Amino acid sequence: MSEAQEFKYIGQRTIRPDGYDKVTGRAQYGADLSLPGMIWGRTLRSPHAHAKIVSIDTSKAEAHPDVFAVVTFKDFGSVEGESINAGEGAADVLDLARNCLADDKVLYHGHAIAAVAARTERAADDALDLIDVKYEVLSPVMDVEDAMKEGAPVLHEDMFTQGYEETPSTPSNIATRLEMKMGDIEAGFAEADVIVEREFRTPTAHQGYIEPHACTARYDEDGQSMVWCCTQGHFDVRTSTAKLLGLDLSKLKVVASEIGGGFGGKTVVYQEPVALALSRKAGRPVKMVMNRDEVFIATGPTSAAKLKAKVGAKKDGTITAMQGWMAYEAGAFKGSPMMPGVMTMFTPYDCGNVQVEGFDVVVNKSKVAAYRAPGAPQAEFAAEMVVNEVAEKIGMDPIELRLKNAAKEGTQTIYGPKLKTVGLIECLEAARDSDHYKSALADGCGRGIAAGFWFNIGGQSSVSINMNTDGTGTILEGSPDIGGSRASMQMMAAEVLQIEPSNLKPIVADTDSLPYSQGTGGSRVTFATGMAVIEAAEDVVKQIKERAAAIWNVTAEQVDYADGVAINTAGEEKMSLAEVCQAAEKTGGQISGTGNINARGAGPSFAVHLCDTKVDQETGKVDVVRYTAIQDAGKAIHPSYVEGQFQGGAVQGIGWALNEEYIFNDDGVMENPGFLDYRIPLASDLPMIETIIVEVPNSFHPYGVRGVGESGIIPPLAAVGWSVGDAIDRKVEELPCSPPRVLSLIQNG
Amino acid sequence: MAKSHVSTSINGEPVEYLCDPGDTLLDVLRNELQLTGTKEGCGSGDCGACSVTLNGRLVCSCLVLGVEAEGAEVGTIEGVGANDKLHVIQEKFLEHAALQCGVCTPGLIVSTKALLEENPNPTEEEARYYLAGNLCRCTGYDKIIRAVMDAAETMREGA
Amino acid sequence: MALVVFSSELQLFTGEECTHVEAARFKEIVAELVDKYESLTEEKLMEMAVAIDGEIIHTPFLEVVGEDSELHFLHRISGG
Amino acid sequence: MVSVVYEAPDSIEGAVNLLANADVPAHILAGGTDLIIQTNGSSDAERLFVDVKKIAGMTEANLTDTALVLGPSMSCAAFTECDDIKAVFPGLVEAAYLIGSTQVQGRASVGGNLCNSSPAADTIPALIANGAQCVIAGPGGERTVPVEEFVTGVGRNCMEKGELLKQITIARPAANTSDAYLRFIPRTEMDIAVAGAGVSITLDDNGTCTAARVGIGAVAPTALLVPDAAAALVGSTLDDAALQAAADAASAASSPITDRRGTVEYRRQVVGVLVKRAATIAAERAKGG
Repeated sequence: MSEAQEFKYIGQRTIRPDGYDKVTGRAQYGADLSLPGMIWGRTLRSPHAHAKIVSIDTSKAEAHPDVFAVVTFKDFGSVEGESINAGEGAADVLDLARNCLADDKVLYHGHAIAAVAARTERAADDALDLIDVKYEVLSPVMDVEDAMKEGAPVLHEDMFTQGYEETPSTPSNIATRLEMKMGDIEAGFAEADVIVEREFRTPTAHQGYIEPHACTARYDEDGQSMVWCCTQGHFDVRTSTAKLLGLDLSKLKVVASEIGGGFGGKTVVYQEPVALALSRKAGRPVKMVMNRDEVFIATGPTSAAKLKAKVGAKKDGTITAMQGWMAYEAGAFKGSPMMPGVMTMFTPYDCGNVQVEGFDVVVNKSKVAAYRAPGAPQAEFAAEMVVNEVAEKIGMDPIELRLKNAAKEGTQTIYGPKLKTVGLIECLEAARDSDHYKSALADGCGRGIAAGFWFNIGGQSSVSINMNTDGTGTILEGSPDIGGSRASMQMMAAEVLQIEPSNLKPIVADTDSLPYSQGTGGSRVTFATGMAVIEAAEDVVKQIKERAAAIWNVTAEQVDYADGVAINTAGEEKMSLAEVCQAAEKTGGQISGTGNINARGAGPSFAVHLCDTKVDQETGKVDVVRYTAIQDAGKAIHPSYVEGQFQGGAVQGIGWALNEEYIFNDDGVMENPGFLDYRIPLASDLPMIETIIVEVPNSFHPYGVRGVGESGIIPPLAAVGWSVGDAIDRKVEELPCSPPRVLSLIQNG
Repeated sequence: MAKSHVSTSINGEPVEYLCDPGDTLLDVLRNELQLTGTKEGCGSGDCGACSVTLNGRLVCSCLVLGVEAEGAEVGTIEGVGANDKLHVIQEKFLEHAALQCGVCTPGLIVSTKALLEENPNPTEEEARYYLAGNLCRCTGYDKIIRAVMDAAETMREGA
Repeated sequence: MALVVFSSELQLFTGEECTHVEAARFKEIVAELVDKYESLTEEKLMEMAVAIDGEIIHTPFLEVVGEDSELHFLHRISGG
Repeated sequence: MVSVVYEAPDSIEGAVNLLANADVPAHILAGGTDLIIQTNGSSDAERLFVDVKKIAGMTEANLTDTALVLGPSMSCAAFTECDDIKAVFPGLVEAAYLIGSTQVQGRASVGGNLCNSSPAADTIPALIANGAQCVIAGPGGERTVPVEEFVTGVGRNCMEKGELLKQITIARPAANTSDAYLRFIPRTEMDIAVAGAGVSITLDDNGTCTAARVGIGAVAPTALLVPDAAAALVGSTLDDAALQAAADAASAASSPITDRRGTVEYRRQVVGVLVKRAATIAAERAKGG
């Protein structure tokens, strides 16, 4: 791409095309579809965190007059332990099935065991009480420390730690051990004048989307089955659901409803296969909607983690060695985001001597799901806290220290390749020069700064643009729009076609209408689906030129296209896009462009955050008084929604740092499964979140887009954590900084 | 148990329905009357997605029984704005990009309308506290508060 | 010859940090590596992403690899 | 199948009759903000809801020359709009204002908060500080109980089957008296109190405290009247030493538990801090009034 592109539409703050429906209540979300003859499904969940299922007797529930069907694991048919692409990367089908409905063991409080479909939701709930499950209760293992101990109760007898030269012969709760290293870590520390080493803990936290998981499924023996659901990836829902029910992909249509938040948590299936299995048995459409407590106990949290970080530096601020250790909870089945944790931990730094070791550990909590830059916030929290302490120890400004060691183009990463063009230095400079950083800190307040790195991904996106005879068009994309991405798709297509964005209607098409598209996640949609949109729009332009050329009896190469008008360079004629579309009938049929791609070249997005907090010294309560989020967008297609991603990520991170955590009793039962006691930030908890958009273009995207959805959740943990410590003159090592923990730090050090 | 017959008014129109006396107003709105603009986020009054007005007071419809609407006036998101024109608050939410996923938006708009009817000139802090019961997980509230303050100003100018 | 650098995880199979491979396309490099290292399977390599000269490719297959290219196998990244 | 019978009587007698003669579990429905959640998860096969909001006086408040007479089911939103009451009992109105969100305020009531009898109820320490009396109607007529004796345990109170809270009355305070209520929550809103303190202070012309009442919440099975804390304040000019003594007395009187909202140590400390701060605010107000 050229350095300074001139844009007609990109970079404007247009009104989003799906906005009207959303402010009027017309938009239909997961729970908003009802079908004729529809009945309701509800799920029986385990009261125990760890138990063998001795028997399940569903006969009484089946005999209930309002009940149409009861399903258990057996209704999934034969499921084998193969790997499929099930949303957030490869997943083991058997694990997926066992998470949807437990097989011979329940592995967490809230683990689904059976489901009932009945005439009303209340009748279905009543019938759940009639299912008789006999358990042999086992001791739960609730954190990595206990789970990794010799002799700990083992969740899976067939799990042997991967990642050692010799695979152990006894099963354990450690699924995987991973080590990455480069340079000479010992020599690096030997060179250091200052070494800081600390141990950290982060809690189990939930994505906290406001819309509970919901779906309506209709099984059709003639091959017209349909699932309507709120998901980040309806093609992946189709893959998983079809697999569990033994269907061909063509026989199941999945429709992505509007989605009320996901943040990674709606990348996997929970109820969808169950609802379709119920519908198959009942012969009726089945709706399933989770209660809020089910969302907390049985879906998505992200990993609680225990981490160690050790950083050495010379007096002049040169970082000489960085070492990390982490153990991430995977929940009931293997697959925590430990790997990206290892990969991202020290990536903001250009240091040659790095070593990181990570462990993926199963515990008796619900299986973790992706959460915004999965794995990175925990690891980078530990790293950034220690880097701040290094700066403090050598008496250097923390931004200067970071600038001195900042990762840049050519920096060797621990995971292999060298970085291409990145914008960390630009973000740090913007932070240093910001009004926030230059402002004096109020009395009794503390200030924290932290950086964050996330890869971003590309992947498969499929797009069609169907032109209408009046020159308007419909953009069909396969990536569910969670945060306003339809606006960006509209703008990018408009930029290529050089017509008003409002002439293009972007829709999220169902799985019957487009080839496979990867889900919305990894900050990929504006980047990858955007590239597919551009390709599809360029395809339209190509056809516009060809049609005009045919009319003018010239070659397509002799036709130019500018400002929405085809121009005959060999003559005088001009035709607007609308005129060419109008003539399509006579020039070979309607015009439609496609862009089916597997995008590569995703550009990492670095973020730098500044946080001021005030701490009540008598109660330990923390108030965020000022906050600034700075991030490299590559190119902001729609600046308002880019800022929105920065702000949303920042506030989720603030919540994680301050008050959000799962609380379990001794039996492994979650004690705060609701918004009352799982305390996400409120409007009254926060100041305005200031934003600075840095634009260092990603050369792999035609407009320079990087993707901005995830990096913003990484820096807040350390920015807040350091700020709190600064305000009370202590070192924070454990999140969240809830009032009792902060008061105890103040009083006991 | 027989269902109860309820006569009420929703968004100014007379409505009659049958409901189980244990059903919440939210159940009735969504499942009986297909007014699905009112969302359920928690069912316990902690998220505000189901905000409606009941005789002019802002309430969570998940904490009101359907039978309690007898003779009352209920206001939902479907009644905000005219058929062909958005309410200023709705326009400002769009203009300021005050929504991402949009599932909290109907509740926030109903609440903002109630706020500005009670207090046409709120401070930022008053707006933040009034709306504290409307959880939003996407935006960090910044753009919502800007939209609310701008809507308040525009409405004052128009009044 | 292209340089292939192994992650510490892959080093468990290869016993060395890097190797040079003569091949024009990615799938042929994989074939060469599987030939060279007994315990390394095609499945194992194909489930990984690869960075060719710094550009991360999630599902490499037909990629043309330059004479002086540097290849790193890495885990596929997903996201939230 | 769970089924609910809903009745909305228009008189106290009618309500008492329904409650006294119910052969299924009977619940008084005021704002419903606790009841509807609690009964959602209940397995009672049948139950009776008696909506008391149609009864005259139940949703009104009257401040006379001698007393505040509060209809227990008046919504907190309506109650907090009463400027005359706010002028006399600012702390009580603050406590009512703190219950839940704006939405919850639209339904929740002081009486409901009291009858739900949670240890963490915000209005109870404020009612205790103000010496409120509960007028209870029942099959045998009316009786009056001081608020600190109304709640008998976690979620339990002194009302018998067939009884109904009819009024809450508070005598108008002496001159130079005011109150304050503070609670501690982790966020700024929406949480249940981790600890709460209501304090009423009467000052003489020299600024010396001549009378005080201290109520604390969320630090024992019921909200408590803490005479020792009040005694520490009386006779003082609310200097640091007196405030600290009151704080210590409140901490000593507390017997909190550790749960998802706080620990024993934390609650014990914070309740003292709140008493100190609430007493300071109440005294400021007493001076001003």
